[in-house]
Amino acid sequence: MNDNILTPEQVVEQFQQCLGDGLQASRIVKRSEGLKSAESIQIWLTIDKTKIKIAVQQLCDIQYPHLSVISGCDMGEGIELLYHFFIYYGVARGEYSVTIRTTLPKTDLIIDTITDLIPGALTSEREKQEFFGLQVLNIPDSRRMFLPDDFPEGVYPWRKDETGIKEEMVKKLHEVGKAEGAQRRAKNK
Amino acid sequence: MKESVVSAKKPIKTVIGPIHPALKEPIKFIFEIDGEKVIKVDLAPGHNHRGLEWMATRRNAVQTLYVSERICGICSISHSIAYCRAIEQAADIEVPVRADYLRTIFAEMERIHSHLLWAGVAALELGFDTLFYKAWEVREDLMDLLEYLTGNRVNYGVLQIGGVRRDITPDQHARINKSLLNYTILFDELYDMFLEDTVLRMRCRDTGVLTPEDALKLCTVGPVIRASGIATDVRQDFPYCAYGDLDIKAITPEALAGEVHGDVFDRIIVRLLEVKQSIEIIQQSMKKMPIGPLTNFPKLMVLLNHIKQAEGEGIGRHEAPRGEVFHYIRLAANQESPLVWKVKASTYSNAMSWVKMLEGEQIADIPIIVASVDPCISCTDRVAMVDKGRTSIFTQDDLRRLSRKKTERIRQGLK
Amino acid sequence: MFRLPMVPRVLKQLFNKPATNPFPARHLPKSITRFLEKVAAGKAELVLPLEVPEGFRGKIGYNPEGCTACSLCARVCPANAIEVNREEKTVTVYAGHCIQCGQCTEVCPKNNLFMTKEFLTATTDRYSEEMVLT
Amino acid sequence: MTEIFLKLIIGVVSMTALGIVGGFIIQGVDRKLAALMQARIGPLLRQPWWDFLKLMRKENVVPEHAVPWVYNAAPIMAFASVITIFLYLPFAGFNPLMEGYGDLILIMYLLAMPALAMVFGGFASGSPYATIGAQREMVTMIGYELPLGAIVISFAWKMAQSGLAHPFSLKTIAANPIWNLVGPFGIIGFILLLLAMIVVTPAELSKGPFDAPEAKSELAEGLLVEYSGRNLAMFYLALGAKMIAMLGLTVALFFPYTISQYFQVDTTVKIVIEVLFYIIKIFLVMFVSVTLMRVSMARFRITQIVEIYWKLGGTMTFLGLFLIMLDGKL
Amino acid sequence: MSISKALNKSLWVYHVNTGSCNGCDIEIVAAITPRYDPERFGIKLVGTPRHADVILVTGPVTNKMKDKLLRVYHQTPDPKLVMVIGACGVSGGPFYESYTLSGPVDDVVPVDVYVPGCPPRPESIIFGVVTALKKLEEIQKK
Repeated sequence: MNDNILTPEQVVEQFQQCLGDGLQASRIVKRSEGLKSAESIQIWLTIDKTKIKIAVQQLCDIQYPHLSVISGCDMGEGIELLYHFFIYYGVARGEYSVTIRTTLPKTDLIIDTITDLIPGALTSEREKQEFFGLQVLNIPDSRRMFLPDDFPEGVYPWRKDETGIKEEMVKKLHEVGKAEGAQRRAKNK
Repeated sequence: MKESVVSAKKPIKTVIGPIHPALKEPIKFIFEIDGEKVIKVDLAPGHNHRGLEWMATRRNAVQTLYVSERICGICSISHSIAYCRAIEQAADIEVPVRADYLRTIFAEMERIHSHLLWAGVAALELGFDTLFYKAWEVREDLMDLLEYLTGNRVNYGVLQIGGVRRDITPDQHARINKSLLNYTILFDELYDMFLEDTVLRMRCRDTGVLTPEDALKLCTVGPVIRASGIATDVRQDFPYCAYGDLDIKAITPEALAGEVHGDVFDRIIVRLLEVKQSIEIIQQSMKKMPIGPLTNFPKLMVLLNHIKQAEGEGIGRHEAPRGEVFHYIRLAANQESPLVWKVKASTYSNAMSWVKMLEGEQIADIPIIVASVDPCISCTDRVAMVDKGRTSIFTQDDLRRLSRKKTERIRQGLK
Repeated sequence: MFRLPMVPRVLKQLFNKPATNPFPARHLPKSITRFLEKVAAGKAELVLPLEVPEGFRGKIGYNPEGCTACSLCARVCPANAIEVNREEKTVTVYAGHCIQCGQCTEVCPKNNLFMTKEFLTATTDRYSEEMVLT
Repeated sequence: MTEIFLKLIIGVVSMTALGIVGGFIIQGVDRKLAALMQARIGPLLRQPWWDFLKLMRKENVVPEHAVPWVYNAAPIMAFASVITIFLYLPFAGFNPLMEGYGDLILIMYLLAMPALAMVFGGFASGSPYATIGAQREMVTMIGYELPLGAIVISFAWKMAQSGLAHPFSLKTIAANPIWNLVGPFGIIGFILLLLAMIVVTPAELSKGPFDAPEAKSELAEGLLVEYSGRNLAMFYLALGAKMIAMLGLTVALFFPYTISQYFQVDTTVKIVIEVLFYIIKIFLVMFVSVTLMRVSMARFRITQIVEIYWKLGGTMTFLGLFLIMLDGKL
Repeated sequence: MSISKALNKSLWVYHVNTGSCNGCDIEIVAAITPRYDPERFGIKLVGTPRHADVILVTGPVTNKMKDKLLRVYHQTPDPKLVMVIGACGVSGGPFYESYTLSGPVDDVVPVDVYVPGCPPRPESIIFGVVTALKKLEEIQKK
């Protein structure tokens, strides 16, 4: 952990240095809420998927980050993964949100694990595996987490293409018994 | 004789859950047990999946707001605050200052009720019914206050994207102040009952220890990581709503005992001190709250159209009673429902720390250790969806038919 | 030192009044049916539940008069509890589906939908007359 | 010989009735008092009776993995052994029915029987919770037998030392209140023993804070997890009767006083007074050692239970015994 | 004395959460606290279905919990009652369509009493029990 606290621009610069071309885009958002208008800082980085480990290592060098979650989005031709990190926690108003975005093309849904650097990422990575159908390389535990073992293979709930949820799998709870109920009411009248 | 069989080399496997009196919610633990000692722990969540994140992609933002409230009935405000903030950021909606303060007040009230609830449940796990009743008596008073202010005891429904739905009128102040004063007294009593009781201390000290290093590595949040001595709190680190004005300090057990064990007892201390802190926050916000509108979008349909047009992404965080909740939302133009909604509940982050806490402990301590995290399985499990293979559907239908028949038979018998 | 702060408290409580609100009766009456009949006839007294505050969101209420079936309520309903009947210019509200958020009562331009204070709604048929409002 | 058989038959019948009725009343009072202490109204006094009736009419399920005959025999064994204790216990100033045929040692063994029956039933039900519960029950028994044994030995020693015949007989103990026999050191010693007895009682009755074998929030009712219907009802009966037996033992050992000799009334009234006095004694002991204990403490861990009984209970009883012996020397 | 008369006086309750949001579960726990104290009716929360007379079900029944609910239903000795607490168990509530759910509860096990509300107040749950008792008495009369 470094004692001197970097400005958001310096953080981006450090990533620029270690990733080179791998850093595809960066954006710093400052938003404020409440009366005192304290600004909260969000750093959004878009990187190449092969550089994910270097990026996380870089983040660890700045301060061991808190990983909130890995979220994802099916963008049609590829799946976008977002790693939501936070650094400089424990200091009043000092925290930066660092979101690392990377796109996996649907033809090549493989990404390196970051569990060797951050063991707590395991839950999130297992979840992404079962919900997006991607493959995390070297994951220490690749069992299903939330879905049961007999969930059909090749169906990934968060995908928006043909591997997503099909309409016939959806149960409409609010329709159950409605017609019979109406008949009962009519009879009582 | 039987005992020696059990404590022989091969440990027995015990499954706790998904339905177990100690767990108010369904989650499954698979333990390997040697005598009374836990050797290995495996976690099988997922019994509570309702597929909320998928539902949101088929509904509009206002409908999803109420679903977000029902991710968890205890953190009902927490999730909707995080959800609203995410969507406000994505659609660039300004929130009036008064609404920010009101959100803060409701959120802190929820923290008090949640911590008291937890204290009661912890006492129940320890087989201490009287303390459970006592803690819930105090809580019941708060539930009355929340019902008075919001119209419901659990799912308050006071939040709206871009503001709040209900105001705290000046004539309600007297009642709130009276109740808050009452809590300060009752709190001292509870404090005495929890922290001075020798038996309770015997059970909780050095039980379920989590070191700060492990806490960081496993991404734990909320009272769990604070009890391990790391002073992180979203309200302090990344202020939002009115918290920026209120100078919040994260609470660690050092504040009371001067030392950190990272055990169950420390988690009790942190939560009890947070109740006191929350009372102070509410009192402060009541004083500082400015006059102003409740929302910038009084017409709901205008709001819905605004969200439909908007494009962008946003993250919303909130320090829920159990720790950080995190919502990520991406909106696409000309689409009523969000493209993606990702929810991260506090227990989702804390679940992995269970394994570390439970290993090497005794069976008797399982419930209190599990409860010490203040688990909220419905939060964690909200995502996945389950479908059964075709063959088993038939057998289940058969089962159901059989059970119906049986009930009919009994009813006949009753007559 | 062995301390049990609970002991003096419970001993004191032994002589205090219990905190229980004895709804609907202090102990179970011999026959619930007869008890309820007696209450209806005014012969027995039902202990009321604790008063609900102003603005409590109880069971939903619907007044079909003047309803234009504008479907705003159905659009915001998070529980799909409202069905719009376009021809009859009414809506059907399923009180068993309703999650009492009160959103529909706020968007209704004519105030045909409202939240009542009723909350003792337990029933043996979830599609009975009382549970489906038209 | 016929006299004994007659006595036995009448005794068994009357004692069974007494055990059942008394067990219901004492459980009702216990529940009501606990509720009042917890700021609740609580159940009616006859609630245990309703519970029992309902359980008797419910379906009696024998689980698939159970050993049926052990599983079904356990509750009967538990109840029968409790009733046997009654035959050897002095009640309200009356001598034990089977006096001369059994002593304190026998009672000690009989008291262990219901617990053992529950252990057998627990193992036989084949559920992992019940198995863990049964193990815990055995550990708890090992724990509390030490102080209980020490208490019994102290009494017998004192009786023998005072030169009384049949030092182990409850009749002797009941006839010679222990507090009259000893000096100041001995009184302190017996107070220690009384405290130990109060701590042993809840474990003997599987009540909190020593209810680890049945812990609801840990083991889903533990030993009794698979029991239902009639079998469960029998266990409830046995537990209720055992409560009376255990409290009766405490009263017989420590408070065998009678008061009727202070009243100038005829025999029937004397008996009524005596019985009332006895009931009051029983309820007082119950209030302190069962109700108050269970509402004001959190459940102990199983290791802590053993520790408490061996370290705390052991020290207390042996210190008590030592003081009594010291008292005898002075 | 008929069987169900004794049943009326002593209902032991077992609680199953089949994927609810916790709101109802908390209100059920709140309903056993001193303010409501159902023990005065002989109602008590038990830890195993074997001891139960009433099963309280909350939640819209996820597929994973469906088998477990059925198992609990079969483990409970007869006669028994099933009560559904909360809108999502009654009809799905806000979770009205999903492919992870196989509810509502009455599609899985037969239900005797519905207590709608999101969540129902503790008094409402007690009133639900009263409704159940009324139903029992009607059955006994026939």
